[in-house]
Amino acid sequence: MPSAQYISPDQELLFKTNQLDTSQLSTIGITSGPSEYVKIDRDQPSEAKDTFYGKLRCKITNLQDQLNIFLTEQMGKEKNDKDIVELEKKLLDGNDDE
Amino acid sequence: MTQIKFPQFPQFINIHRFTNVLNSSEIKENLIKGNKDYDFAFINTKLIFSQSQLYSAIYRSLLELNNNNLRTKNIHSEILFCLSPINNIMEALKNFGIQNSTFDFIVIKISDNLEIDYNLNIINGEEIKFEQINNELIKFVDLKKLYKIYKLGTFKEVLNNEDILLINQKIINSIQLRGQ
Amino acid sequence: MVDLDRYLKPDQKYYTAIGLEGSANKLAVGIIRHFPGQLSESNRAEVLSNIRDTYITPPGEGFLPRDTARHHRNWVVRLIKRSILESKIDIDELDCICFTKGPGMGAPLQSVVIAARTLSQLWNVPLIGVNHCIGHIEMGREITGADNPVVLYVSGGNTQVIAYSEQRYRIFGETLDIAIGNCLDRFARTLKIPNDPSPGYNIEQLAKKGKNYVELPYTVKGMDMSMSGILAYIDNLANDLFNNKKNNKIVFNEDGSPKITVEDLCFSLQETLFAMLVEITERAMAHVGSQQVLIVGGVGCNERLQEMMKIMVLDRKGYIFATDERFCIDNGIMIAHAGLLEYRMLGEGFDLKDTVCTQRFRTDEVHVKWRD
Amino acid sequence: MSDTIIENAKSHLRNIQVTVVSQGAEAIIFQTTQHPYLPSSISTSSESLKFIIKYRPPKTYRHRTLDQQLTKHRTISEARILQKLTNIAEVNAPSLIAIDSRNGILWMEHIGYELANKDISSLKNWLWQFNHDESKALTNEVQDTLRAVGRQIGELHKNDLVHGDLTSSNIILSENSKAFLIDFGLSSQSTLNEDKAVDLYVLERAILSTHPLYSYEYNKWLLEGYSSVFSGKQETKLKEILRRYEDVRLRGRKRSMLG
Repeated sequence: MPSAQYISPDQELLFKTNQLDTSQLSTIGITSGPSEYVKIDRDQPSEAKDTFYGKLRCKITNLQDQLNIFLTEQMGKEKNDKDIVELEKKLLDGNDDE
Repeated sequence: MTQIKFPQFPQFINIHRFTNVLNSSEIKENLIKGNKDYDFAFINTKLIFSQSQLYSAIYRSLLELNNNNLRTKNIHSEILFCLSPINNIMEALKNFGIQNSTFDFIVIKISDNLEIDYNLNIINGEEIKFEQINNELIKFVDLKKLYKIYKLGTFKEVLNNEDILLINQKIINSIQLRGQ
Repeated sequence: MVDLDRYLKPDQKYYTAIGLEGSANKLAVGIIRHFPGQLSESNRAEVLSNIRDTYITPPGEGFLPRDTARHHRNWVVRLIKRSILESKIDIDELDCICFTKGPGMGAPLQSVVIAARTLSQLWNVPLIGVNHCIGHIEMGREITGADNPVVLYVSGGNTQVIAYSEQRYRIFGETLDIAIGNCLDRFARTLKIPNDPSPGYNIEQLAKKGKNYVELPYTVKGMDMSMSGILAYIDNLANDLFNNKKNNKIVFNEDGSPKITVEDLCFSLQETLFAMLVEITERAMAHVGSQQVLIVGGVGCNERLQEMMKIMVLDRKGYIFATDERFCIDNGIMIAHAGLLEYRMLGEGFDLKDTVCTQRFRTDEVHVKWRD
Repeated sequence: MSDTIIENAKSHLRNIQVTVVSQGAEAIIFQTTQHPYLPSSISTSSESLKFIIKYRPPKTYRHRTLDQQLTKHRTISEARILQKLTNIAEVNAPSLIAIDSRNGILWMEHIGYELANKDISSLKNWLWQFNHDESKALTNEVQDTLRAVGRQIGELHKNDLVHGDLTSSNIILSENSKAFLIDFGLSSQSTLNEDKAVDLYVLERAILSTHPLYSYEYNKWLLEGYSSVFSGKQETKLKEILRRYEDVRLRGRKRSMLG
């Protein structure tokens, strides 16, 4: 079962896939969708096959969602919304103009 | 009279020098009326510092003619315009052309053939040799005005050889670069 | 001549490398094979596979790095599988896995290098980071056979004139602000023309129908050139045309009818930009004393640029080399080729810590060990 | 460049006998013994009987309208710089004779004399004479000459002019061993210390590549001459230029490929 550990000065957390029944999971993550720019999305990840690796992909997608949500909340604590959008843009787009 | 020719252009350049002219105002009137017999360039000597200044202006006007890029009505008025450092035809005619009080001037005829097929009886004055040693012309020049018109910098009354060469070069620069 | 086989194993009949490219909106995978000895007319590198998938955005839209990275992330595995299948090679034949280390856009580079690192650990094959521009140059030289050309590298992200000297590809002249491809793409956005197959390609088709030349700023400064001023100027003309700004005398006649068309604007933009490129290239040729010019990078596929460059080069009794869109547009094979050359000199891959990608990676930072 | 270009030039220089001196990326330099408008009897320019014609041929790869505009603009701006230099006594440069901007033609004074081996007395050729003889290559005469050249470039920069293509071939020594700067095709007006630093860096690399044996001393003397013109309150300006020069050298400004 894939897991991820978060260690910071004031807390330590262990993340695991929170959905045991893999049939509920998919490779389409909540946090890894396209930006609102994209009208027709042709770049979804491929469907997961019913194999060990297929299931692993779904679990990791789920784990990644949990991490993204948790980290975004962490950012939210100190900054107000405008900074978050700015910080997120910097993180995601690496201040390359398109 | 002096006749010269530039290698690049077919025309013959005839240069006459007149002094003690008595009928300047009559000549000026005919010029303004565009009388055919007055198809010459009438240049007053007050701002003609050297022969290379005059030849440089004539060269440029023939070049403009050759590139069919004349800014004035004919080659003779173009010569006057090319003498001037300012890109304004009226100003050029005023500074370099003749006034009623001009007694001393240079007459230029650009012609397509070698022989002199015109006469200058219209001028009531004495024709003298133009072809003098280069610096002779300076005696007739109003230096203060020359400095002002060609923006030659701080005025210097007595000119040594070096000064003359430098002034000459500054004048040629303005003639060649006017309006470019 | 540099010995390219110092690490050739006794029984090894050839070298094989896979290359992953994703520095901009094109994701590409290529597999190449070198045979021992110097690369030459008689010993050409063999292209086993060279496939590409371009992230296309709707007309008038730029592309966000995060969406580009997502495209690369979700397509890279499928592309690698297809490429290996196509090349009919066996995984353990691979000598190295090459990836674009930079320059380029951060997020897309990241997606690709993660795939490369994963494969490297999965298959236990060494990793080689490659400078994107060196990839273009080396592939261009290999495909065209130009041994020591002045290289004009023109793409969405780069505009450089490069000449080789003392084991470095030195930048001779470059853009002082935006790249030429970027300038063309952004003008395409102003005109709202499609981005498929590429904005530059569509501008080229319009330019072919252009008739009258509109004067634009010509900004070459010594060996460098700047294009942001030209873009601002022509954007303005286009907007006045679209918004019927009758007082713009360049765009409209006295009677209010348009004097120029969109085709004329595209035509004039190309004439001006390409004239500047050819000028600094000619200056570099005269300076280095070279008779060969090689054009690489996406904009190099533009036929008008190739034609203008050819006229200049033939006038100097020289030779021009250009590659077709398989190679001049970003591709994986060029990364594999340049990476394999580096690998043959190093005999080993990069440490994992050295496989970090960089958005800024100047061409003259690379030590060209494989040339004398 | 092809012969059609020379034919082209001759069509604008009817009856002028010319010989080709050099061909760069942009222009051809001709030499002639005919002055465009002074009858040979009174050629007032100093006894020199030779004149230089710089011709910018049309570039067929460019759109005709664009090409004519560029040729005209560049011919005029080079002539303007010669005009500016006439008004700067400290800088020696060829004098303008005539200009035909539409056809890209510039007439100017010929500078220099023929060295023993018939080459023109450019700084490059003059220094190459001493190439194989250390005792001659580093004499006081060479030192003074290079300092004089340095002073010329210093005066140029003091007047906020940048040459843009300083090499030892673009510096000519006249009969009375005055150093002249020539070829202002890439020159421009600039107050930026960065541009002046790049000017110096280009020259340093050029000296390094064309005179490798003694380039250390040569560059040192050039810089000494250069620095000597900045005195009094100008010294802060000099320090700033030299600091930029260091940055440019470290950055290996792409001009470094001259080496």
